[in-house]
Amino acid sequence: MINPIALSVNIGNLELRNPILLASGTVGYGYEIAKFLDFSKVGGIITKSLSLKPRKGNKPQRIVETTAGMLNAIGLANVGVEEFILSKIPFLETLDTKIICNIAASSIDEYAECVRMLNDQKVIAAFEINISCPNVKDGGLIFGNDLSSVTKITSKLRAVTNKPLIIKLSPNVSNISDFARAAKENGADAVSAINTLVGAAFDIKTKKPKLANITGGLSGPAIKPIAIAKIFEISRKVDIPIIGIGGISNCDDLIEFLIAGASAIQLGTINFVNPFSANIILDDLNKYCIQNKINKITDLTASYKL
Amino acid sequence: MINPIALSVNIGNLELRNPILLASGTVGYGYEIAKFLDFSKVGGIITKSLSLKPRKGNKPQRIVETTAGMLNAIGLANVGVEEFILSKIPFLETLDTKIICNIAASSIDEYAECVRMLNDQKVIAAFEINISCPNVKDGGLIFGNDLSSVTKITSKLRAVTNKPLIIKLSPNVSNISDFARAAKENGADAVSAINTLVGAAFDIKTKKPKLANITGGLSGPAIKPIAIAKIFEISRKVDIPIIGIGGISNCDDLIEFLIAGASAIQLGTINFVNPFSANIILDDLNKYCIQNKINKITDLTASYKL
Amino acid sequence: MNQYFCKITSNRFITKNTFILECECPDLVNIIKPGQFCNIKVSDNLVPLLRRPFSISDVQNKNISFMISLHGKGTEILASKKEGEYLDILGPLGNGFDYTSNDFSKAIIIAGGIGIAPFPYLIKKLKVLNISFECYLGFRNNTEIINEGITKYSVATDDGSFGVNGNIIDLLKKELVYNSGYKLFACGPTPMLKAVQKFAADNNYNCEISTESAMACGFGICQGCPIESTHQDDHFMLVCKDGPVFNSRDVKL
Amino acid sequence: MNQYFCKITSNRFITKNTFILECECPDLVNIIKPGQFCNIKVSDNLVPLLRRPFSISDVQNKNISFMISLHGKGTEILASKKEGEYLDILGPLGNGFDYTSNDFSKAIIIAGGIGIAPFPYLIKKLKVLNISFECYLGFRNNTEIINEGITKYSVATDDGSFGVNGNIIDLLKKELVYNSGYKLFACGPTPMLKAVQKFAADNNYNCEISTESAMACGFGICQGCPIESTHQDDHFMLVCKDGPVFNSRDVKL
Ligand SMILES: Cc1cc2nc3c(=O)[nH]c(=O)nc-3n(C[C@H](O)[C@H](O)[C@H](O)COP(=O)(O)OP(=O)(O)OC[C@H]3O[C@@H](n4cnc5c(N)ncnc54)[C@H](O)[C@@H]3O)c2cc1C
Ligand SMILES: Cc1cc2nc3c(=O)[nH]c(=O)nc-3n(C[C@H](O)[C@H](O)[C@H](O)COP(=O)(O)OP(=O)(O)OC[C@H]3O[C@@H](n4cnc5c(N)ncnc54)[C@H](O)[C@@H]3O)c2cc1C
Ligand SMILES: Cc1cc2nc3c(=O)[nH]c(=O)nc-3n(C[C@H](O)[C@H](O)[C@H](O)COP(=O)(O)O)c2cc1C
Ligand SMILES: Cc1cc2nc3c(=O)[nH]c(=O)nc-3n(C[C@H](O)[C@H](O)[C@H](O)COP(=O)(O)O)c2cc1C
Ligand code: FES
Ligand code: FES
Repeated sequence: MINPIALSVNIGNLELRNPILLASGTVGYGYEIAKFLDFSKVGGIITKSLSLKPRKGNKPQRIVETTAGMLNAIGLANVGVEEFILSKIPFLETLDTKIICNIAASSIDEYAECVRMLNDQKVIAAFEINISCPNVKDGGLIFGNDLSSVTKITSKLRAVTNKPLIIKLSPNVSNISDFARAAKENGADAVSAINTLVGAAFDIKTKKPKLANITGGLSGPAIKPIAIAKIFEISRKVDIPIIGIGGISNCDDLIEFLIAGASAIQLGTINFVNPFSANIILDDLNKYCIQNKINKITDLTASYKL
Repeated sequence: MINPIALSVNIGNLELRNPILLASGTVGYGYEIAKFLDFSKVGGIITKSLSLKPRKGNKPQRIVETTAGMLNAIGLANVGVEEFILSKIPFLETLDTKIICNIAASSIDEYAECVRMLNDQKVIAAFEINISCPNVKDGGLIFGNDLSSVTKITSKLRAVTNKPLIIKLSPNVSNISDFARAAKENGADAVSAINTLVGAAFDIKTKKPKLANITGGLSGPAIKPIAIAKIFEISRKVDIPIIGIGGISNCDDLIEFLIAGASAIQLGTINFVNPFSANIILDDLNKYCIQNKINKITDLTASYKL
Repeated sequence: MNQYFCKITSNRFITKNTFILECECPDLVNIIKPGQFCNIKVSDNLVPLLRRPFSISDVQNKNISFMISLHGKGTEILASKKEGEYLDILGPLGNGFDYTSNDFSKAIIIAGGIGIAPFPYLIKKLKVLNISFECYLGFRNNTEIINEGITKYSVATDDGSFGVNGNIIDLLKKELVYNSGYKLFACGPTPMLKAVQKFAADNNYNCEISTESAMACGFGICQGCPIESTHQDDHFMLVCKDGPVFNSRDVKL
Repeated sequence: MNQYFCKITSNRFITKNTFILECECPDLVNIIKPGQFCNIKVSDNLVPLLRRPFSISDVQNKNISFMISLHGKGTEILASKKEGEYLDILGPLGNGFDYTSNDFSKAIIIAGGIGIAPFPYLIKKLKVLNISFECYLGFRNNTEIINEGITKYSVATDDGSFGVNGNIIDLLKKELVYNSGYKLFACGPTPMLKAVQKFAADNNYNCEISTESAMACGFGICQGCPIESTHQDDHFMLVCKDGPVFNSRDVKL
């Protein structure tokens, strides 16, 4: 027996029918995956990071498999805000799930401009701000690892939109909770964590980096313990809703993220391996809640016993 | 045909017969592993982190397996410097390999005191300074993530010893090369990288952390791409010998670390899985060098082609 | 695209390094096209994590088959699969060859090494449509020759141990009788495809090439498989979605 | 300690969740002692990464066997192993039971669930030495009862579906005739060992318990398996090296 009410979660004003979201960069603009995934069972999707102008992205090779993970250096290939509004929004409006729009930019003004241009789009339920992309020189990580940038970006964007504002944090820092606090104090409704960790791989035959960009972002099951530690750190130190990301591949992982402090989670790399994961995990989550007599999924958030 | 000369590497004054070392905390004080590993084929071993006084270490549970990795929170359980000199040094003197003594302390003075007490021990070929243990509250990581501490510790220890001084860096920072530079500028002969990444895991049945210490250090194949990126970053930015560590499980991994910038490497977690790894990898390295007509293993260091 | 759990009906080596993995997939046989591929999870372990892409090689009754060359860990695991085990497949993926357009008089099939994988199925379809064809195959040496499901072929080997001594272009130059109405269909390693691309351009052939790229998803959501377009400079095309088959005029290799 | 690659000679389930995995290891049969264990790499994949510790359960001719209860991924993989496959084993590890000291008149074997694993081999050795013994076994219910290699036993089940209704202590209190010269040998889950420890202390029995701990290396280099000593407060003992068998007086559970 499925009880949808028990699974809904609120992130600021953002009401999600269940805590399972699809992570930015692993669901495109929803089009391909909509052909087979039942979106009515998905909490929401976060669209591929958008920049003001279209970006071509990095040359191949953009991805490398690693042990229980992968490196990517896509380089924020995206259609740009204008084309997004023109050609992607109409399709997104047809989807029966919450649409969260992820923005990545190379300057604080560009972030603000993107949000301003997109703010009127009804279908956009929230903004997720990518300040932590490790794969482009001129954007993202330089902000994500710098506390004052996070402060500035958050407060500037808060002034531009009333929609829920989610800051996506970089794990490549010593104390992620400082960044979560900066986000909170400057008006963010939630943080999402973690983005990928900087990694690299070399081909021992050619001695060349396996990625054209040399370094890339590490994702997948390999990074899960790191994500759990980061989320737990934020949960202990800062009172802000956390959207957990990093290596989730099944329902047990999801539960572990909620226990560690997350209010909702995002599936990333696993969408490539099993594009039906979101639906499967929801079924398992329903079973788990029935078996464990969980009435409200929100009861699990930060339910760790120390 | 084995040509031992081709495999030797120098780290400052420290001459190693080959680049394969066994990492601190994964070889104890050499005793157990000496029973079956042929040390005459090992470049050196780094003894378990020593503190001035003995430490009992953390309560169980101290280790958890993760996907392609493990978390540990041993809590620097060790016999203390005095007992080490009394009961461990005599055995270490019988071993046919270089002994590198790893020190972890809770204050800069304690680091200095440890090194001072151990400095006369002939069998100690070098010191490795652990400023990056994530598993005790009062030592290690608080230094490892703070640039000025690294500066102070290195310069203070440089004044105390003429033996090769290796600073073991924390990966839990945004820019590891800043720390390598601080080590170099204050007289370190080399850096080793990386120590473990902070991670955690929760038991979804009990909702308790799986480790008594809550968080632990993530090691094993899962972290290899992160280690490679950190080593590459140091190699590009700072001119100091690097001892590479992190997820190495076979000879190909070793080669990749050398290409990325390492002069030597340490085997950690893999010693638990296959305690004969150091010997097996050396055999494979010999084969690799013959097949690829490598005359000097040092030619591989930082041989990346960008 | 859908996910299928297919029972393996046979798995056999045809050369030292190449095997044919056949499985039951009644749903796919009717919809999959020559040149399309499937993305296979080689085991339910998290290592290797990603699926592995393989061209559909042939279709017989309810069965589809893959022709696979040993490469690394993933293909090794696939080689060890036994009859009766199950395969986790996503497919059909990609576009496939354009062989039904009736704008050519003969299909010239050009394959390098394991690049012959997609052609048994293409040939089967060509036969059904009564389209004539000729095959030109290049291998490193005579131990690597694969001709499973291939007819009307000429062979070149790099070391001359079988057929023409030389590469595939040498073979084409030597044996292909020019006719501007022919259409080329090529698959093989990228350096070979580059050479075929140039050969086609030089001789003004209509030519389709099946390209390869590292892939994560295989269906267009990860942007992991870019390929440069000759027409648009502002974005990459995707091998998995816009390809893997491209007209050789349309891509920069 | 050494590493052995042992050919599996049989693998069979004895209850729904328990199986006996037997393999050929002529080198180990002569040196391994009851209560010692081996650390097994369940597959050559990096997941699961760590070895899994299992007590030696029995020794027959050139073969050693393990009695294994399904727990998680690692034991599941072991359960799927087939005759003829190879097992990567490190052993012998740990100390083993002290049953040769001639200071007791009867061995009282106490096992909870899969805790019976080490006892078939101990019993075999006791028989050789003509030492008498009695076994007290506790299980959750009658479907989980294991008696492979065990003789002279009484059973308790938590739900009373077989034997005495209650736990192992209830069984001991009911059926064990007191004799201060008896020595207890116990293995099972930690709560049970705690109860046995108290039972032994209350009744002044000499008692050895085989303890469990998470382990990485299994031979003393990782410090991953601490156990609190009752005598020294300044350091932990190690289950893998100082144990897994301890006198129940010596450890805090
Ligand atoms: C559309 C398409 C169709 C293909 N069809 C066939 C076929 O029919 N028969 C066949 O034998 N091979 C085919 N390949 C190549 C095949 O996918 C690789 O040989 C295989 O993925 C290697 O996996 P591995 O684990 O054995 O090698 P590893 O080297 O261990 O793989 C490591 C990673 O690199 C990727 N990789 C390695 N080589 C290639 C490659 N050549 N192309 C793409 N990714 C690669 C793997 O997918 C994996 O992610 C095809 C590739 C593509 C893109
Ligand atoms: C000295 C010793 C002897 C043992 N003898 C036996 C035996 O003869 N028969 C038997 O069935 N079991 C025995 N066990 C327990 C057995 O090791 C675990 O059941 C097994 O490791 C579980 O692995 P898994 O992958 O199936 O479970 P998972 O839960 O997936 O394992 C995850 C991790 O936890 C560890 N772990 C889980 N449970 C235990 C446990 N109870 N003890 C130690 N580590 C654990 C695993 O080793 C692994 O590292 C023994 C344990 C020890 C320490
Ligand atoms: C191929 C790929 C592309 C990604 N692109 C983006 C992106 O555009 N914006 C972003 O914020 N995160 C991006 N990410 C990061 C994911 O959203 C997620 O934070 C990360 O992969 C960790 O989750 P996982 O381990 O479940 O994949 C990308 C990840 C991958 C693997
Ligand atoms: C169980 C365990 C204990 C460790 N103890 C220490 C230690 O005492 N001092 C230290 O500097 N590093 C210690 N380390 C870190 C290792 O030396 C090494 O830096 C890390 O494990 C990464 O390498 P690996 O992935 O090859 O294991 C320990 C690691 C493990 C797994
Ligand atoms: S492989 Fe993911 S987009 Fe092509
Ligand atoms: S398991 Fe490593 S010391 Fe005991």
